Amino acid sequence: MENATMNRAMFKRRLGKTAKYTMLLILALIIIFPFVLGLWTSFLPSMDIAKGALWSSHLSLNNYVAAFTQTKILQYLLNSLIISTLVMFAHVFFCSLGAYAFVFLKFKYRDQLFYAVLATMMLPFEAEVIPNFVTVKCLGLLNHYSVMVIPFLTSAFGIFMLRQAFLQIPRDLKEAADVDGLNHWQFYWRVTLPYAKISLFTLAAYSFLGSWNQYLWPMLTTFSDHLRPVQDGLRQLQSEETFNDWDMIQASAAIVVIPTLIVLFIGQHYFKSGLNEGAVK
Amino acid sequence: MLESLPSTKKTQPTSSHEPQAQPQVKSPVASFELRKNDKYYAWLFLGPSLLLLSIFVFYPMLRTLYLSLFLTDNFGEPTVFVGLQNYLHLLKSAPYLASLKATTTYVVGVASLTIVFGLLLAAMANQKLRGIEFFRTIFTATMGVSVSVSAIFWLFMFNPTIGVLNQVIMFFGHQPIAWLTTPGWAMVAVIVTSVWMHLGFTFLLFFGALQSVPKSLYDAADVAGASSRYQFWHITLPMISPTMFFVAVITLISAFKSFGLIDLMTAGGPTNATNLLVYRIYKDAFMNGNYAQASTESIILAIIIALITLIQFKLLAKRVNY
Amino acid sequence: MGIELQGITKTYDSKQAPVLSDINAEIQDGELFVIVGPSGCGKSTLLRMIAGIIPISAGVLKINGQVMNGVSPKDRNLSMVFQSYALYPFLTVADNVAFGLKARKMAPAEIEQRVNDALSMVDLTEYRDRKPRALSGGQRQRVALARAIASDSKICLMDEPLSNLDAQLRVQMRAEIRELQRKLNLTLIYVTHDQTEAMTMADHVMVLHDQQVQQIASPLTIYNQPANSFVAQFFGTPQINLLTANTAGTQASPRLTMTNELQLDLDKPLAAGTYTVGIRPNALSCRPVADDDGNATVINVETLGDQTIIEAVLDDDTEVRIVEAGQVHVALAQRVLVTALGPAFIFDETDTLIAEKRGLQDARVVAVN
Amino acid sequence: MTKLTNSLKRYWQVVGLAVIVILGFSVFGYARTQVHAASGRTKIVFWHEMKGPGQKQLNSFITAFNKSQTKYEVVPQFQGSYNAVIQKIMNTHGTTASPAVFQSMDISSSQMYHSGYTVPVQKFIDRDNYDISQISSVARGVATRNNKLLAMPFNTSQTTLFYNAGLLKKYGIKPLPVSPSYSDISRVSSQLYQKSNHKIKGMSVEAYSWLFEQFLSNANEEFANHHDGHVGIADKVKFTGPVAIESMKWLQGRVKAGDFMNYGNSKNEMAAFLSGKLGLFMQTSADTSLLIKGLGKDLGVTYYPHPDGVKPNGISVGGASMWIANDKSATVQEGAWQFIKFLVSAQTQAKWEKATGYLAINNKATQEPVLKQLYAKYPMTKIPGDQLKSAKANYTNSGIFVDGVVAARALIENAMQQIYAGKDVKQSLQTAENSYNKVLKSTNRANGHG
Repeated sequence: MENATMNRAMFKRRLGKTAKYTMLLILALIIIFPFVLGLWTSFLPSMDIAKGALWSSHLSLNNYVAAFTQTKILQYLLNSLIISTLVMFAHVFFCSLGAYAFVFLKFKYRDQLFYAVLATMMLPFEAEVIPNFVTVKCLGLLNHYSVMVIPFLTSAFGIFMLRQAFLQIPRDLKEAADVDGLNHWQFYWRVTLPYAKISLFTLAAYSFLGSWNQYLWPMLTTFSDHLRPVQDGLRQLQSEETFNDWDMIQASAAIVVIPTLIVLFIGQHYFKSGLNEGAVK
Repeated sequence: MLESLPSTKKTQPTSSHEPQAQPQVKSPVASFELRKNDKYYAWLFLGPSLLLLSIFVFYPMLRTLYLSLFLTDNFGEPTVFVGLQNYLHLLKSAPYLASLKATTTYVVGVASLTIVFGLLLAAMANQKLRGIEFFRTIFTATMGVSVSVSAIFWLFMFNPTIGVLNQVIMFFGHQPIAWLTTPGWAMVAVIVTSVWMHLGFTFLLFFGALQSVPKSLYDAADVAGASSRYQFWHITLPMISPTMFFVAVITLISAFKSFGLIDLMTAGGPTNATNLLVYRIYKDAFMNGNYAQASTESIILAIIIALITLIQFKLLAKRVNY
Repeated sequence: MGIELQGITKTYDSKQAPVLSDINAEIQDGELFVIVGPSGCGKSTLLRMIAGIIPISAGVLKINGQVMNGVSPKDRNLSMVFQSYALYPFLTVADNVAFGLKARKMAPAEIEQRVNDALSMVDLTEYRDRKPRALSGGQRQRVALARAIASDSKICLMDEPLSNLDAQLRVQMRAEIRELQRKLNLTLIYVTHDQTEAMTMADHVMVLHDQQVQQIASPLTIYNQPANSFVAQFFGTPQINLLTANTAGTQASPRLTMTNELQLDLDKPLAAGTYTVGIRPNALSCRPVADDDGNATVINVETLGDQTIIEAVLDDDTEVRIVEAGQVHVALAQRVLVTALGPAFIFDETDTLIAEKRGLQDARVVAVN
Repeated sequence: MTKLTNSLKRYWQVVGLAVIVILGFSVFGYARTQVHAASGRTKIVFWHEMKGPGQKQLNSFITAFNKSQTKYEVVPQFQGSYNAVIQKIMNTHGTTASPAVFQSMDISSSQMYHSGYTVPVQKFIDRDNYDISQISSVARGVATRNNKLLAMPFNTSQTTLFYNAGLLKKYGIKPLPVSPSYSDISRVSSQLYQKSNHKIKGMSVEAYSWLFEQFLSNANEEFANHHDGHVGIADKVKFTGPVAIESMKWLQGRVKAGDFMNYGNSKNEMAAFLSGKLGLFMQTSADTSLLIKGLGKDLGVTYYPHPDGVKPNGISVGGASMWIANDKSATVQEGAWQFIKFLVSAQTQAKWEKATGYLAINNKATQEPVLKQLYAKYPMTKIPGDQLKSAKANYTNSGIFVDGVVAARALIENAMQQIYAGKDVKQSLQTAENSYNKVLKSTNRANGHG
């Protein structure tokens, strides 16, 4: 009798395990399939793709050669990298300054100002593109890197997020620094920033990705391939009037996605712990 | 957004300037000097941010509001004051209402499916199985994919003649589906792509939330006689409900702002079936040159998103002490 | 009938050594059975195996005569109190207590009744609608107790339930738990790392160490007849002194010498050799002597009021603790003569108790804590 | 205060650094958009919207032009769709981002004209005594105002009916006449559908407003008042004229009969056509080169259809013209004009037609060996050009000279989709007409046209 129950339990467990693995595999396949397909087709000649003959054996790197030579994909990537890096550093810097003021400085209308800043979190950038376009046009920024940097140097979200982080800094530290005669700038630079490192990293990653994924704004404000960031660049490869050159497009997409995937997989642990800690607590 | 606060668990930095408790004498002088200068510092520290926010957030909002009360000419300049007429026109216009409806379908579809599938992925990945790390990595993969890359991958999947989906459908003897050119299917297609794109991030959030549910709660429930299904509904869901709420709000807001996906996949078509609010703003302003109408639409969009954000703040405040 | 553990073994990874091996015990109905041991000894693992939360690798677990291996926790009909209390933060006190009953689909009226009874038993009736967050540590602990009570099962498992409370509350709760256990006639298996809890509460104590059972006995037996030096060391504060001793000469002898003037005369002779002698601090005595006399130097003195703990270094560099009754005035660095009053445990090279010496000093045994 | 400022040195250093880096990159970016190439030539920034074979051919023209002379260097910049570029021009005019010369589609002529942002090419024609008669008059029609040529037509297309002659032969169906009527097409379409056992769809007409406009054009029916805006500011449109109704009813009838399939967009339509699942469809002649690549001699081409019993009036051209912006220096404008002249020369246009299917608008192009060979090999490629020549330019076949036709097109396309889905023809068109009349009223009001 003992054996019977134990065997049944074991059988059930094994069955459950098989079911679980099957489910996991199906889900993984759904997630990964578009990648795999994209990568696969990036090695196929366009004629095979156009015929829908995906089980082709004519694999080659020709599409990549074509993507590198016939499109400006490298230029797009470089543009995005420059823009996103600039935005990342500036964003963290200005937001942390602002957040510091709201936490450690006493001045008139501080709370009112803070609520005003907070309120802007509710306003979507997408709803403000029309006047913003006119503004950057008047500032003479159209078709420059700066047009994709300057409007994103700071954000209410960043200030708010860092303010919350700075609030965690023990007041004693500030008082001790006062006793030591550190001024605000010194305290900001030597204590606040190192103390809130994790939050700064999180905001940096957030703003880098945000900038990297910008689509509408660069589409409106850049007009030459020298300056287009990668999202907008990929859009240019998409044909509107004739057939798509699927081979080259897939290769370009692969060129764009592979580095980010590598970064993502290497940075797994940081992302996981960072986001889990950062996002929902 | 309120919830995306990093919890800083760092210990005090050990720099040589670390303040040491020093006696009295200097203290009042120092703090007096600093207090006095706070205003000066405030301008220095806050100045850049306030300036930028004023130029790129406050002013444009007011300007958009202003434009929405006028008719604009071919150069985008307001020429004739019409009061709220633009709003009345818009709210009576069938295409705009259809757009609102389409946006609602899209947004609700994306948010709910993202939550369901994100949770499913997280629940599956939260098991103790050999090789589970591999699956966890796979499940986060879409985080590395931008809008344009997703669109390209899925455009290929949805391609009516060479797309894999239709090849599968035809293999089973069914008629191929014109995914992106039939109104209903086009909506399905953009929702699917959008959900896929959001899954990596959502998975990560849910996975983190699941992992942070104390194991002892489940042990206690085991002993108390609750089945695993009962535990899921009565422990897991309530425990991760703040995360769920957070995910719902950010997905909703991000879906409301969807632009790239629409532009690349359907360009708002067919028959405006996927002409979502932001895409409509873009088209009205930057294709039709009707800046007044686009501004009016912008204001309505801003109101909707502000409302969602406000609800989030309200509910959060309530939820803090559960 | 009670609970029987027969050769219970836990292995997590077949390549690694077991975390618990060959545990045998019998727990009687209605007794309070304490499993005690240093952290990491596997006591919680054992409790979880009894509860069914983790599977048993080998051996047989019987509850009321029935084999329970592989039976799911909910079918074992027992209750459990966790170290972290495992309260559901989103439920009120009453709902927390009712959780298991609802999961078992009990009739609402019955649930209501049981919840009320359980809450009144732990004096929480007026807090029934609060969330755990709004309770103090002690109150949360009571909620966890109430939950166990409400389940109405006769076997209750507790995993270090008091470790998150402050010292005073702990003492109070010890008594309350003991009282509840008696009142409800529970078979209570109680895991703790705190020997005081074990001593004060248990009917029987199981001492776990090195993946194995060291001793199962009543608290006093454990104190008076520790099976080995580990058990001797684990129980009693201040800790017992373990000293190396030799028999005089090459013949069997009743006299053991630890250091020149610290000697012990046994009732029976021991074979010649080296032994470990355990002497509780209150079975040593010390007397101040002139500077170049005596056999030890005082290095620390703690005055507790009713007793004085003296730490001294013997001339062979062994530290000893000595408890003197009352308030004794000894200066630091004072030379002293340490002598054994009598009672002692003798362990052989395998650390097994082979002899003990009882003495008049038993009367002086101070209640622990 | 000085003490404070001293201690803040770091602040200013960091802020300064940030500003310098951002400005540095901006200037770097700015420099890249600027005028002077390494060779010291004047840069002529040229915006275009050509994709695929058109883009390839255009780029090789530009390379050839840049090689051919030493003063200018044309820099092509692709700008996406015709629809988007109008507002891009309106929005960037007067900034460093704007182009010197740009390609803009037929229906944008009115808006470009009214903007005052361009130099009419007539100015250069008059100065150089350029022989404009060599350029097709119908093609010129879309960019002419008060007998002045505003922009030079470059890529000109005709809406063309393509059919699969191979399929017709296979099923023994009598081919279409060169200038078919609606009922000619119905006949072929339904026969193909029936004879193939419903395996092959007879016809398709994309829900594309340009095609709707051409139905009106070919029957001499006006789209907007003031002769399609050619003689004044249009303030009313009419989408519910007899021909509009007739053509749409005809198409709806084909949908009901089952031989008509709505593919949603031209890409899908072409894919179906090339794979032999669709008998005939109407699209721009610019697709010719691709279709020939797929079907070869089986490709059939005819004029655009006309209603039964109506003499075809000819259709307006599609495609785009080259505009010279007036916010650049005279040198730059001169360079743009030189480039335009190069693009519309007979040789260039002949190569253009062969490579793409856009029609050579230079009348002398047909004498070029390139085209002679093409016509000899594929006689049907000559047909769109013949259609263009067969028409006499008048108001209804010279494009629509109204601001903001992009918005009207969206409305018409919506109506067409509804009609294909079975909604009432008159009502659908009426809705579109009413909506656009409202738009027109408010834009005219906003622009001070009453």
